[in-house]
Amino acid sequence: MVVTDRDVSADEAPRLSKKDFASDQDTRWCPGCGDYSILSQMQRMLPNLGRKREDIVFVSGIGCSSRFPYYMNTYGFHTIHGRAPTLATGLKLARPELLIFVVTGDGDGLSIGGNHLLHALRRNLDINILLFNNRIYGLTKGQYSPTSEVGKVTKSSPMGSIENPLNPIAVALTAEATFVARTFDTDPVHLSATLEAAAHHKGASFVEIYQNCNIFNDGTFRDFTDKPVRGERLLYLEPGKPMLFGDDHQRGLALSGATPRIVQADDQDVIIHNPAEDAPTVGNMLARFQYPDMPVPMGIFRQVHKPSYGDMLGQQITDATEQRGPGDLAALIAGDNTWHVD
Amino acid sequence: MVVTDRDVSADEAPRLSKKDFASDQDTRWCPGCGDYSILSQMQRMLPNLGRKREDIVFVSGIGCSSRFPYYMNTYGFHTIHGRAPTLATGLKLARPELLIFVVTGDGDGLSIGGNHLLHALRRNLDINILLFNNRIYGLTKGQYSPTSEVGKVTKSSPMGSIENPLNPIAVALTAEATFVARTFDTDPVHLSATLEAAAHHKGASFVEIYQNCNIFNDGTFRDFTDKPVRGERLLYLEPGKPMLFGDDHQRGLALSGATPRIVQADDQDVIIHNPAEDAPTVGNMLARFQYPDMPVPMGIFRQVHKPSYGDMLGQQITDATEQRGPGDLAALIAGDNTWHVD
Amino acid sequence: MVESPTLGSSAKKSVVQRERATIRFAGDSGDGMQLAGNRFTDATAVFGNDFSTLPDFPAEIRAPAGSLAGVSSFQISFSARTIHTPGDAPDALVAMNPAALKVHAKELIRGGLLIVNKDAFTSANLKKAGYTSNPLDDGSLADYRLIEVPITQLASAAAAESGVSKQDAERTKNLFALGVVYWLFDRDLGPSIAWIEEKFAKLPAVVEANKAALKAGHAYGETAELADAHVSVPPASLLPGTYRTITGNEATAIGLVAAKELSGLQLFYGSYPITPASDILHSLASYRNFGVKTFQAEDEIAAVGAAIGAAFGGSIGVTGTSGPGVALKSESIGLAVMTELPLIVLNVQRGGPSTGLPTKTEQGDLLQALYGRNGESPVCVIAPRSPGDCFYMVIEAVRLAFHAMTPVIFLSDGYLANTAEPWPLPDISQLPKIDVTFHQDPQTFEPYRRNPDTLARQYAIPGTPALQHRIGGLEKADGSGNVSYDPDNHQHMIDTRADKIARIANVIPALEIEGPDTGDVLVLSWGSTYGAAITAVEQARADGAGVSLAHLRHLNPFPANLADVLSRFQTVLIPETNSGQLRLLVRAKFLVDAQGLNKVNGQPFNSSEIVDAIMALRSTQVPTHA
Amino acid sequence: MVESPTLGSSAKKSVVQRERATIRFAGDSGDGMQLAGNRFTDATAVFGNDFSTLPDFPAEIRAPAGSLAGVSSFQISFSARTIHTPGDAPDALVAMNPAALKVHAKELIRGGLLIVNKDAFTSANLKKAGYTSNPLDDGSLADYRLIEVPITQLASAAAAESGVSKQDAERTKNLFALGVVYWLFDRDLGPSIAWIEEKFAKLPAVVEANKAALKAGHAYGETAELADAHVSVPPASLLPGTYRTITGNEATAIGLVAAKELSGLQLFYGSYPITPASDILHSLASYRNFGVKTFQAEDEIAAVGAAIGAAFGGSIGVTGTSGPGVALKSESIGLAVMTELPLIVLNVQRGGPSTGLPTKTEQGDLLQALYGRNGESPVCVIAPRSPGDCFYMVIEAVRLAFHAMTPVIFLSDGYLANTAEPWPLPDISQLPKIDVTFHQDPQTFEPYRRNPDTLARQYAIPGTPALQHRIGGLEKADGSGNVSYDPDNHQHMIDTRADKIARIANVIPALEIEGPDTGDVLVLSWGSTYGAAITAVEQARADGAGVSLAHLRHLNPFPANLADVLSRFQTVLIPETNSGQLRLLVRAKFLVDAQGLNKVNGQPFNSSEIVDAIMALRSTQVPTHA
Ligand SMILES: Cc1ncc(C[n+]2csc(CCOP(=O)(O)OP(=O)(O)O)c2C)c(N)n1
Ligand SMILES: Cc1ncc(C[n+]2csc(CCOP(=O)(O)OP(=O)(O)O)c2C)c(N)n1
Ligand code: SF4
Ligand code: SF4
Ligand SMILES: [Mg+2]
Ligand SMILES: [Mg+2]
Repeated sequence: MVVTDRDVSADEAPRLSKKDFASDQDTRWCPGCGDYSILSQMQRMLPNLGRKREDIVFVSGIGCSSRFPYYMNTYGFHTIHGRAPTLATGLKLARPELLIFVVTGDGDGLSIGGNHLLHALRRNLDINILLFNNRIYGLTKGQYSPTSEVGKVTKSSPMGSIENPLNPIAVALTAEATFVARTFDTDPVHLSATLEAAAHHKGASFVEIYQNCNIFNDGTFRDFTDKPVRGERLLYLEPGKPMLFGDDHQRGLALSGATPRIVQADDQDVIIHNPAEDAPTVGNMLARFQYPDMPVPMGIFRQVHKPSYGDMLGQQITDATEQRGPGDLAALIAGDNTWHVD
Repeated sequence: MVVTDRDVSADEAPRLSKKDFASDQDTRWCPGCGDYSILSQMQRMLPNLGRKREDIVFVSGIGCSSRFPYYMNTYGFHTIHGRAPTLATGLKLARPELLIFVVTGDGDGLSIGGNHLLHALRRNLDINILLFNNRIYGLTKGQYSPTSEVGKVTKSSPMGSIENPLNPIAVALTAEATFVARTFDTDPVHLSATLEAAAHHKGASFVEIYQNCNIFNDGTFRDFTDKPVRGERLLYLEPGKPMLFGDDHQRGLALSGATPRIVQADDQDVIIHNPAEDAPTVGNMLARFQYPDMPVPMGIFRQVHKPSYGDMLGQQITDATEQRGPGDLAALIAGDNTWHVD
Repeated sequence: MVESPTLGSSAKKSVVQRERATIRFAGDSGDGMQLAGNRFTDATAVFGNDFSTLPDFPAEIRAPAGSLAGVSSFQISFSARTIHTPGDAPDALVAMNPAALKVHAKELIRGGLLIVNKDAFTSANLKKAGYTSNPLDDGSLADYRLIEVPITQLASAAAAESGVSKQDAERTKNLFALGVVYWLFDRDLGPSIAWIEEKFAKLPAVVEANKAALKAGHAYGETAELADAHVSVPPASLLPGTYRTITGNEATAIGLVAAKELSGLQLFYGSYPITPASDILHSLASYRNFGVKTFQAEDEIAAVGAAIGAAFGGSIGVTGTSGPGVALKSESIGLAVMTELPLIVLNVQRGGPSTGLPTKTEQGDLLQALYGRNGESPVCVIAPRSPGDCFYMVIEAVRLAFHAMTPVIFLSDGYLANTAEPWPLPDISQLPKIDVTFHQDPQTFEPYRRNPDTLARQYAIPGTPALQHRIGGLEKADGSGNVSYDPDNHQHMIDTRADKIARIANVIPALEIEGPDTGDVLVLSWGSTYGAAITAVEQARADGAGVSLAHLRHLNPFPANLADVLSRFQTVLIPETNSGQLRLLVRAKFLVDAQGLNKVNGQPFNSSEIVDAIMALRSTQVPTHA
Repeated sequence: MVESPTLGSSAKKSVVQRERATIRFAGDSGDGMQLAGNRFTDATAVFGNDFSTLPDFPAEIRAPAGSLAGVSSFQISFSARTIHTPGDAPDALVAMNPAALKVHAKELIRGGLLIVNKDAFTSANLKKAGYTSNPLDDGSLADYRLIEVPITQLASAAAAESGVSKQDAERTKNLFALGVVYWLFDRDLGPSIAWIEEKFAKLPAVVEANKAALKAGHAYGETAELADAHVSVPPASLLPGTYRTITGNEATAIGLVAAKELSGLQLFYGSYPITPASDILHSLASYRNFGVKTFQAEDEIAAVGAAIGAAFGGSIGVTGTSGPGVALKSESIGLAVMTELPLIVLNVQRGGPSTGLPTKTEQGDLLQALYGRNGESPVCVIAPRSPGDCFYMVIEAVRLAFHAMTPVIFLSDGYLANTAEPWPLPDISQLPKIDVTFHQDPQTFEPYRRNPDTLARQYAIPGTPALQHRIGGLEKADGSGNVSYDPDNHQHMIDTRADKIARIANVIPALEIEGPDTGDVLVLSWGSTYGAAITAVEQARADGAGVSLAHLRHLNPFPANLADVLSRFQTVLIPETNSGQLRLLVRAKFLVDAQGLNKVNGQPFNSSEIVDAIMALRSTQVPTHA
């Protein structure tokens, strides 16, 4: 629609820059925290969307990561622990035109807030959930989280954690989120591209972001995300392309039945990455890849297009109004049966 | 151990019968409700376990299904909505020798209680979670539930539900529950065998039980569970056997890459059901099968053996006691630094 | 024992005029007593009586047929004068089976009319009800005017002709019973017949069966000469106007839609089903053509979260539930307090604690509304006093929430939710507009800058250019809204939040005294207790007591003149269906030795209980002025 | 402006004896002020003073270095006599940077000693702290005895020799400052040196660096003749015994282990991390060799659920959290009320409402503890009064929970949690055993049959033959425990649950009056306010006021003699770090016009604030007896 196009035309929404998205608040993360990089990429990416600042809202829970909204020159809501998706749900349903990001942590999003995450995703609400996974509770100073590995020694697990961790990507796929991706703090290009893809997606987007907490869980992703080893140990997923990895893209992924195996890049069995497949069988398989057994996948695991919850709700309102006419308060108040007293 | 054997020997624990497991309370479900059959099979199965009644506990949330404990002559706790797994967790950790069943509904277990279910399962707590899925809120008189299908017209969705349902088996697989199965109310033999297998499993068991609510959602599973059509429309999973279905087992399941296809029973590609596989890739695929596109799987999707949370906790206590000696209260009270005042 | 009448004698036309009658229908959950009651209510409405009803369901889940736990009842009181309660003890009881008789007979007045379905008094049913001998035969009902009718048999016979199944024919027994009662109380069958025809329009056989049973019951009453005379309660002289029947839950849902129109805002309702609040969700979900957005959340926490999110976006954000749900929402309500957002929380209270008695009524959550959160977390609390008042008070909730930028908790209860009364339709044009202005001007904007009168903070919603800001649950610096750990600011904000709620007293009506404005006893009531309290006060005054009523619809803050009102009476009596929650507040605030009349058995007050308490108080005290 | 002393003059040995001193260390979060404070505390303990400490952290998350929000402080008061508070205004302040000076200087007493790290007063840091001119130069500190020390430089120089990195060398500045203070206040370096050696045993260079800095600071004090004299506070004559330093959270954790041993039961702790309660989880998790079972749950609801499950199984089921967590647990606590299970809920209160001020202290959750649930849902509520008292009161919580089969809420707070005091070790053999008998006999068993004295129901745990039974959140028939919708039973159970809690008053100590047992003013305090209150009352009495203290450790029920105690005084003053929650309860229950002294700024009371309030009250009232 031309009219809509004009709404975001050059004179009305001047091209913004990174610093337009920085608020006047001092950032309060530890020096060296991975959160800084995510903030910076977000501020850099947003101008690409051509959206006005006032139409963007960051909603977060509680945690170091959940301080994010304070640093964005957009609308923001730093809510309570685990509940950000619920506030985002109400806000999105009330105001479908807003662009909403939910920022959450591995504790906020998968421990106390796991259920809300699951339900917001399955409803295909058109919001963008960014889960900063540092595999630790940062804000409360270092207890294990639902993504911490078995055996992890923390303040609350002095003899090691005995909990089998949750796999955030697998959770999102189970909820049949229509956009599911993973990226990490130290690859700004990949990070920013992934954020942008999520923002463009219509429907529920889920992005797991590996984020280093240099105070309480330093280096937990280092073995495969550090620059020198990345090439060999990460599998960058690219839609429509064969699944190759290695510094020279020399290796690839193939399937034996439902079991993955690593082959040479030129093996004809190398599979093509197809995030648009409705059944997330391969996605689920990829979600389980762990270093050192397998390369760790980065990128979009799944992206399919389905009507969002908000669209369907809007449609019901349209349909009802067409079928029954716009609501008539007097008729509603009167109900089906009235009588008169004179 | 011989001594342990004697503990449950004939004279001390006389063989119990079905009626020994019936409490003195009137059952309060609607006539015709599928819950009756589950109750009956449970009471019939339990004597097979050779456990004393006093060592068995049923813990439930709130819902029609959650009335279950009242009818069992065992210990029971009818808790609050969605929270049964949490009480079962504390009880099991405090009293590892008890056999604990959690009875929950699709609303209780997947709506308000979804997160507790997920976490109890991922921790591999040695409890047995039975989710009575009738795809409706029964007790509150008929609102759609998280397993209700899109378009379902209920009291709270007069124009049809717009929510993409959750898949209980997929949720359990994502939590990496070590025992995941499905059965249904109108096949007493399969039902009872599945309950028994779950009870025997050491670690977290999850059983989805399709259960008819004849008042608010009558016949929701009828199309594939009714006796005359079952043979053709259900896929009974049998460990170690080829995946065949049809009245004469004439059809089977094969894979093209990660995509399932239906073939003739004698096709050499028919796959063998292996619930012991660690990666639940095939399980996840099966979980998505829906009538009429695919036969609906019944039976054990996954069963693997891993140490339970309780065992690991017990091990830490043993290790700590060995390493540091049994706790000395006086020393604990004194701490590391004391001084004397005379 | 009263002799049961013989069938077939000719009908006499003698009629006894009465000012008021109270009937209770009781039977098994499967017997259709609520339906019978509702039909009777409609007939009564059309007839022009004032009335009030009291449905009483068993637990949420079906109890075994014929058991005591499975008994369902519906009481209606109707009158030639204005009434406020469904009556205390019924004058007439319909008992469809032994269990219903067992549970309810003891409340029937001496000499009351007792109509039983003789067919249901089988030995199996008697046993289920715990009878060792048949009460129809053993003389134990001698105090009542017993009328035994083979209802099942007669209804089946009448209905069978329409060709429905035997089972369906039997099911018409409630309509047969209703027919009998219509005859006894001189009601017109017309409205019920019309209703049947509409309801089962697609099932002509069922229409016929039900009509046949209804008429047969009526005819039976007439021909069997069931009572010495039938009773007639003349129409009431209600205020002129157009009326409808309304329950509290209906009025609440409609009131929210009205608030939407009065404010011009969107309406968002986030809820998780729970008895007895679910019907509000059901109603609102069917108003899609008004643009109402309903959201059935995954739990109560999500429901309130979504409502807060909607409020942040500039909608009327409402969440509805019952007590256990409010417990779950308490952390989130605290967030709305800190972020100073308008949020409406509907609590349709039920019997507690814990899961308690889901289908019974109670006023047990007042202190939870006030104090059920961590920290100093003041909110506005209001309560409707009658079914129809739910309409006005939910509009009031919306008004106050936006007026002061605060959560408002609306305390309805199971009794108000389900009870019905005739309700004069409001004149929409007379309803007050709800003024909401979103802040627009960047020059003057700060998220916690306040209106000097109301202390409401500026309300700027996403989408407003140049007003980007962030709010949240950490303490905020007044004005800027930045996170602040400053001790003085915290004290200031604690005081400001309290003051803001206190100032709501400036914009709510003064407390009215119903009756003389000084006297011996003041009955101070709140919420659903109004009906019983006003009835009791009027009666006690008629009996010579110097008593007045003051009824609180605003619980926090209290109306500004409450202290003055209290000071005009020797004694204050506070009837509540809890253990004394308003009483605690009044004593603490005013140091008045208020007496409590407390009933926590899942049932609303009988007005006679309040009359007795008034009389007892009166006799124990020495008045200090003439 | 005070002239800063020149380096290198010879040390004089003059010593001023003082009865009490109060020092505050303040710096950036990264400056190690908590560590310095804790070392000073140990040295003071060994020296034999009585003492009390007050750590004050910034928010949970790091603030930018040098900012006002990032300031962290630690105050210690030590004395030659028994003391109960960390002191009001400090006599000496160490300010490691401009932000610390800005935040804290205003509280230093006039003429107090002000030691600043001159090196940190760069223009960048001054700007971050919001100074427009350098306070070291502009005369604004003229009221204090200012001592400027180039701490960073001197510490770095001293530490550098050990070969640590430049950064690590700079980090020793807190130990240098500590050394200076040790010299000023005549403390021994020994305990701190031992601590350093043990703590960094694996890093010899770090040990050397820290020791060097500490000694250098001490030597600097001596050689620079920093003050006219150093101050000595002689050892206190504490009661003979063995002492340790203890914080409230430590005492709580240890007390739970003691309760385990005293009862012979298992201990289960279910918790979800939250400031300031997390340390209790951390401590208990490290007691695996005691068989303590800890469970870090997915949220607070799961944590309390697990604790209730454990209690059902016969363990001591405990859950710990802070206010927002209690809000989430409220529905579940109601379940424990209905099922009448022993459950211990620890609430380490923090600033509210909502997320509030997580690292600050407040007594804002008393009414939430009492009323924060749906329905009439009475529980027992107790509160420790000092860090060491947490040990005894948590044992008391366990005792009462099993005594009455009830949830007990234990109200600690952020101040008690983190503050340290010398604590005489209890004699284990003198601690009362906790008697718990599980019911065994099928003949006499009914799940809701009660002990006629305590009204506790029978406690039969899974595994007990022939006692299979079911409990739950629906209303239960007294005795049988079957689900019951009977109105009379509900009323009876409502009353019984209330009565059961009320009867706990029979088994708790009477309220003691500290001071004369009649008088003008009674200060009625609870929880952590004890220290400031007793100090204030003693001082006011010394100043001639007729004032006594009564301190409540049991909040529900109150001690049986509270009414009597209140009646003995003209006026009652209730100091609370909330807006008047105990006051509301006392006024409502006793109709006493109790006055409130309320402070809600995240900080504990200064005793002088309470003294002032006592004096003000005294001057406005006319005593009615001689
Ligand atoms: C209801 C409630 N429970 C607990 C807390 C304490 N808390 C704050 S953040 C947090 C976890 C933080 O971990 P994560 O979500 O992983 O965020 P991170 O700090 O690591 O970014 C917890 C337990 C709280 N604020 N509120
Ligand atoms: C906190 C709380 N919220 C809501 C309810 C109301 N409620 C009771 S059961 C139920 C859902 C029942 O559905 P399901 O779990 O599927 O069980 P079913 O009755 O179908 O067996 C609800 C919403 C409640 N009891 N408590
Ligand atoms: S604690 Fe960890 S996650 Fe939090 S700000 Fe510091 S480095 Fe980042
Ligand atoms: S409502 Fe449905 S699920 Fe509940 S008892 Fe009746 S038939 Fe069963
Ligand atoms: Mg984290
Ligand atoms: Mg269900």
